[in-house]
Amino acid sequence: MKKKLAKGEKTMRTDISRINEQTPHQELTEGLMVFAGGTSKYFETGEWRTRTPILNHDLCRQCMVCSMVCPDSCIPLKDGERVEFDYKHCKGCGICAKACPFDAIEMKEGR
Amino acid sequence: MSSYNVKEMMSKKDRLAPGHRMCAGCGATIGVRAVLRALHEEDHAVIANATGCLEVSSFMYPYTAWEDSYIHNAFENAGATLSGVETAYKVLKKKGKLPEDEHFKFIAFGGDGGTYDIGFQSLSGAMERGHDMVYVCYDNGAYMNTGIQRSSATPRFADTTTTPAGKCSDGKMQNRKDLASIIADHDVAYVGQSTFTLNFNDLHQKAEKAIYTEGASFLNIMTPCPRGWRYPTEDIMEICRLAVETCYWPMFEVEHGKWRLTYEPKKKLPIEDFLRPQGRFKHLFKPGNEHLIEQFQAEVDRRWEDLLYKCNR
Amino acid sequence: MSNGFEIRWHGRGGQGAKTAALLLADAAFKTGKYVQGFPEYGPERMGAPITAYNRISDQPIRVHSNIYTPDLVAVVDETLLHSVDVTDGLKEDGAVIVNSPKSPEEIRPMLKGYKGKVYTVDARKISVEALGKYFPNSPMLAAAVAVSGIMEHDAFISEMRNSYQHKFAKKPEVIDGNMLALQLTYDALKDVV
Amino acid sequence: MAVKDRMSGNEAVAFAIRQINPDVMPAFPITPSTEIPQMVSTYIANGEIDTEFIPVESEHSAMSAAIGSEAAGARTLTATSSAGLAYMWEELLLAASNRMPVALALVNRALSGPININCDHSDGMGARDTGWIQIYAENNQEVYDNFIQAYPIAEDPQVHLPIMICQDGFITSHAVENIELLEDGDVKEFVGEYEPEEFLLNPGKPIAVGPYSVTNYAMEAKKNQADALKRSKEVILKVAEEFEKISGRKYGLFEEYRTEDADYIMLIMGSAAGTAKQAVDDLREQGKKAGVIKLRVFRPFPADELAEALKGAKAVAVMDRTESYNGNGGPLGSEVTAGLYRKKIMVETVNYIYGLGGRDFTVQEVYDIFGELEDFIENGKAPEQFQYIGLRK
Repeated sequence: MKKKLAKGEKTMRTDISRINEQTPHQELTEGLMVFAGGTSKYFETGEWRTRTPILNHDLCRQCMVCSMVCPDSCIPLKDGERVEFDYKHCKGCGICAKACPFDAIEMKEGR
Repeated sequence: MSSYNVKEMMSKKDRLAPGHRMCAGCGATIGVRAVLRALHEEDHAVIANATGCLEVSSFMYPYTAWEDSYIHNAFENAGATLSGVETAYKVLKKKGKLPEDEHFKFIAFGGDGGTYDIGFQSLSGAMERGHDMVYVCYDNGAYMNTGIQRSSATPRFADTTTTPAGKCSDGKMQNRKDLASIIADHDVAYVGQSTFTLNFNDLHQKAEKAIYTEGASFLNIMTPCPRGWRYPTEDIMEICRLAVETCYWPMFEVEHGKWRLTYEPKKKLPIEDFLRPQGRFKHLFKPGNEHLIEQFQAEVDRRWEDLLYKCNR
Repeated sequence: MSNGFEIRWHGRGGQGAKTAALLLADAAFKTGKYVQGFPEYGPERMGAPITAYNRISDQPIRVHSNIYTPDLVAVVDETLLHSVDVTDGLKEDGAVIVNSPKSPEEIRPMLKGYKGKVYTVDARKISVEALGKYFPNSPMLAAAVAVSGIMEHDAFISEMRNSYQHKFAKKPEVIDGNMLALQLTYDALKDVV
Repeated sequence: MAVKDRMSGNEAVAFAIRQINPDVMPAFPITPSTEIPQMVSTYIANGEIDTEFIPVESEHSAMSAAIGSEAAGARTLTATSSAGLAYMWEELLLAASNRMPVALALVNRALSGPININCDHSDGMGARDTGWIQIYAENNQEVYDNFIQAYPIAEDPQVHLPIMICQDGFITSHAVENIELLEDGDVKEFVGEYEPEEFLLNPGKPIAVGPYSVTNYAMEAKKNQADALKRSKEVILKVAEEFEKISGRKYGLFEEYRTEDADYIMLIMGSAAGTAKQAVDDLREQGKKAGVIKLRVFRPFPADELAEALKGAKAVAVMDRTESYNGNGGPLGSEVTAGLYRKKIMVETVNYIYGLGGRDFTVQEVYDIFGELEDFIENGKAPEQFQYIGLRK
C-alpha cells in the first residue's frame, strides 16, 4: 500500500475512452468505480450553450473575478493570466460577464 | 492562515474538473471550487458527497469531476461515511500502511436536504465524535434535485413545490432552521457561515480554517439556485451581495465556541431588496401583502440582534 | 436420548443465578466435560425471577432447546417458591436444592407435591461466615456439585481455586473466603447426600 | 495446536476479531449482539488490538462508516441484530454494489412487531436479496470458524463482496459451550494482510466510488455483481479446504448428516440443526431412516447442490425460522422447491415455520415432523404443505 506515484506516471488507470453505453458488462469497472480523477473533462458540456462569453482583451485587467465565479471551471489561467474560455465546457450562464468589474466580457447569442 | 493572493490562488490546479452536469449558473459548484481552493496544493483530499444535485451531476459514470478521491454513499449519511474514511486514515497511518509524508484532508459536501434534514443525524454524530473533517453544506434552501420542495432551510414565505403560494397560502409557513448555530452547539472546533463575495476572501478564509483546524468543522455556504429561486443565472453575485447587505445571510464564524462577525454591512438594506429579484417571493409584492414582508423583516432583525449578542457586540 | 446431566437454576435478576450457571460450566469444562451454560433471556431487570440452565456431559452436546425435565433444580432465592413452580418437570429421581436456613422438611410442603430429594443450604450463614458478606453463588455452586456428583470433589475444588485466582486477581483477599464457602457447603451436605 | 476452551458465541466472535485485528469497527449496540462491540472495545482499551472503534449514533451510520472505511482501504467489520440490520438495509445494498468486502457479525433476532429480543431469522432473511454472502452457524465453534474464513472469502479478487456471519441470538450467542480455538499466529497467517489494489487513500491515485448510473450501465453493473456472488461459491469451498488444513474441521455449502440412505430429510439452518441431529440419532436407533441437511451457506444459494443432495429422499421437511407473509412458504421453502423443480427432482416437501420470536424448538418436535413425513409417504396422509410447528392452537 505504500506505493507512491512516480513522476510522469499515467494517473488514469481507468481508461474511460473504452467505456461507453455499448460496452459489454464484463468490461465495465468493478462496482462502477472509476480509478482516475477528473474524467468529466472528456464530457463536453459546451454543447449546452446558447449564449457565448467573449473577452475583450483590451478591457481585461486580469483581476480573476471571472475565473472565481465560474461554476464550470471554464476560465483557466496560464502563467498567472487568464487565457481563452474553455468553450468545450462553458455552458454560457453569463455570471462572468455580469460579475466582471470592467465590463470586459460580453455575452453573444449562439454558440 | 496564509495571506490571500487571488492570482496565486487561481493559478492552482482546479480540483473540480469541467464537464459536470450541473445547471448553467449553478451556485453549488462555485462554492465547491472556492472551498477546494483552500486546500494546500501538496495535500490530498477525500471528498464525500450526499446524494443531491451535486452528486448526480459530478459523478455520472464514468465521468467524475473530482480530481481527488471521492465517495458517494447515500443521501443521509455523508457525515458517517466520511467519518469511516477519516478513521481508516488514522488507523492505517498508525499501522504504518500509508506513507508518512503524504497527507489527506476530509471534506463532505451536502445540500440542505442531505444536511439539515435527512442527513442531520449522521452529521450530528460525526460532529459530536469530533472526526478531523469538514462538512460543507451548500445551502440553496430547498430540495432542488427532486424539483424544489421545501426543506427546513427554506426561508419563510418561499414559494416551493410543496409549499406553493396560492389563494389560501403565503408559501412556507415556518422560519428556517439555524443549522450553523445548532452545529456550533455541538462544541466543534470550527463553524463558519459564508457566501460569495467578489474576491471570495471571506469564504476562502473560512474554508482554510475549517480544513486546517484539527477536529470537526462545519461550513454553511449559501449557494443560490437560479432555477429554484427564479432569477436570471447571471445575477448570482448580486443576489449574494443583497443577502449579506440585508443581513438575511450573516457572515460569521465560531472558533472553539467563540462567535465572531466576519462582515457587518455599513448600512443594513431593507429585506425587500433581497426578496424582490427572486420569483419565489413574487407573491409577497402583491398589494395587500405588505405585512408579510414586515414579518420577514422582523424575523431577519430578530436573528441579526441575536447574532450580535452572541458575538458580544 | 441423552443430553447429559441437566440443571435448571432459579434466581432473581442481579443475584447471580446466571453467573452460577456459567461458573459451573467453567468448572465442569476444566474437569474435561462437555458443557452448556445459558440463561433464558427476556427484558427482565434487577429483582425479577430469572432462569438459567446447564447441560454437563461426557459427550458433545448438540441439543439447543431449553431444559424441560431437569435432573437438578437449584433455587438461589427461597422467596421464589411462592411465585415460581420450581420443580416443574423435575425428574422424580432428581433433586432440588433451596437456599434457605430452613430444613428440607420445612421446605418440602412448598414444592407442590414434589416427591424427589430436597436439600437446603443456608448460603447466607455460610457466606457471611466465610466471606463476611452475602454472596450466595459459591455455596450454591458447591451444593449443585455435591448433590449432582457430576465432578469429583478434589478436582472441583482445585479448579475453583484456579478460577477464583484468575477472577479475583485484583482482590486476592476474597479467594480464600470463597474457597472456605465451598468447603463449608460441601461439609454441611456431606452427611445428607 | 488447538486450544480447548469454553465460550459463548459472542465471545467466540469477539475472540476471532481479536485474532484478526481488523482496522476499523463502527458499531451501535443492539441486543443480543451488543456484547461483541463491548468485548472488542475492551480488547482495544487493554491494548490487545489496534483496531479503531467508531461509536456511531445508529446502525445506519455503522454501515455507512463501514463502507467509507472499507473504501478507504481499511479492513472493516460491524455487528448487529434485528432492527439494527433492518435499519442498515439500504446500506447493505450499497456495501454490496460498491463491492466492499465488509464483514458483519449478525446475531439473529426477530424483527418487530411485537418487539421481541429472541431468536429467529427474520433479520437475516430480510437481507437475503441485498447481495451479501450469508453463512449460518449451528454453534459457537462454527460461528468462530466462519468468522475466521470471512475475510479470505470476501476479499478474494474473484468476489469483493460483503459477508454476513450469522448465529442464533441468545441460543448460541449467550450460551457457553466447549470450543476449540486456533493459535493466534495460525489465524493471522490464514487471514493475511489486507492489500486492496485501489482505495481512496492511495496518494496520487484518486478513485471515485458510488456513481450515478444511467440505465445503460445499471443493469450491466447488477449482472457483474450477481456473477461475483455466484463465483463466491467456489471461493467459499476453496477457503474451507484451506481452513481444514489448519483446524481439522471440514466445511461445505451444507452439512449432510446421516443422509446417505435417508428416506426422510430435514433441511434446517442454525442452532436447531443440532437439536435435529440429536433427534435423528434417536430415530435411527428405532430403525427410522432419517437424516438432516444443515444449510451453512444461504447466499449464494446452493440450489443445484441441494437438489442433488435431496434427490434420494422420499420426503423433505424444509424448516424456516421466519415468516415470508406470502401465504406460500418461507424463504428456504420457496428456494429449495424452486431448485428441485428446475432439476426435475420431484421429491415431496413440507415447509414448516418454527421458532419465531425465540419459540423453543425441541427434539420432540423433530420426532413429530419425521412422523408426519412418514405418515405422508407410507399412508398417503398428505399434510399441509406449508404449516407452523410449535404453535399453540
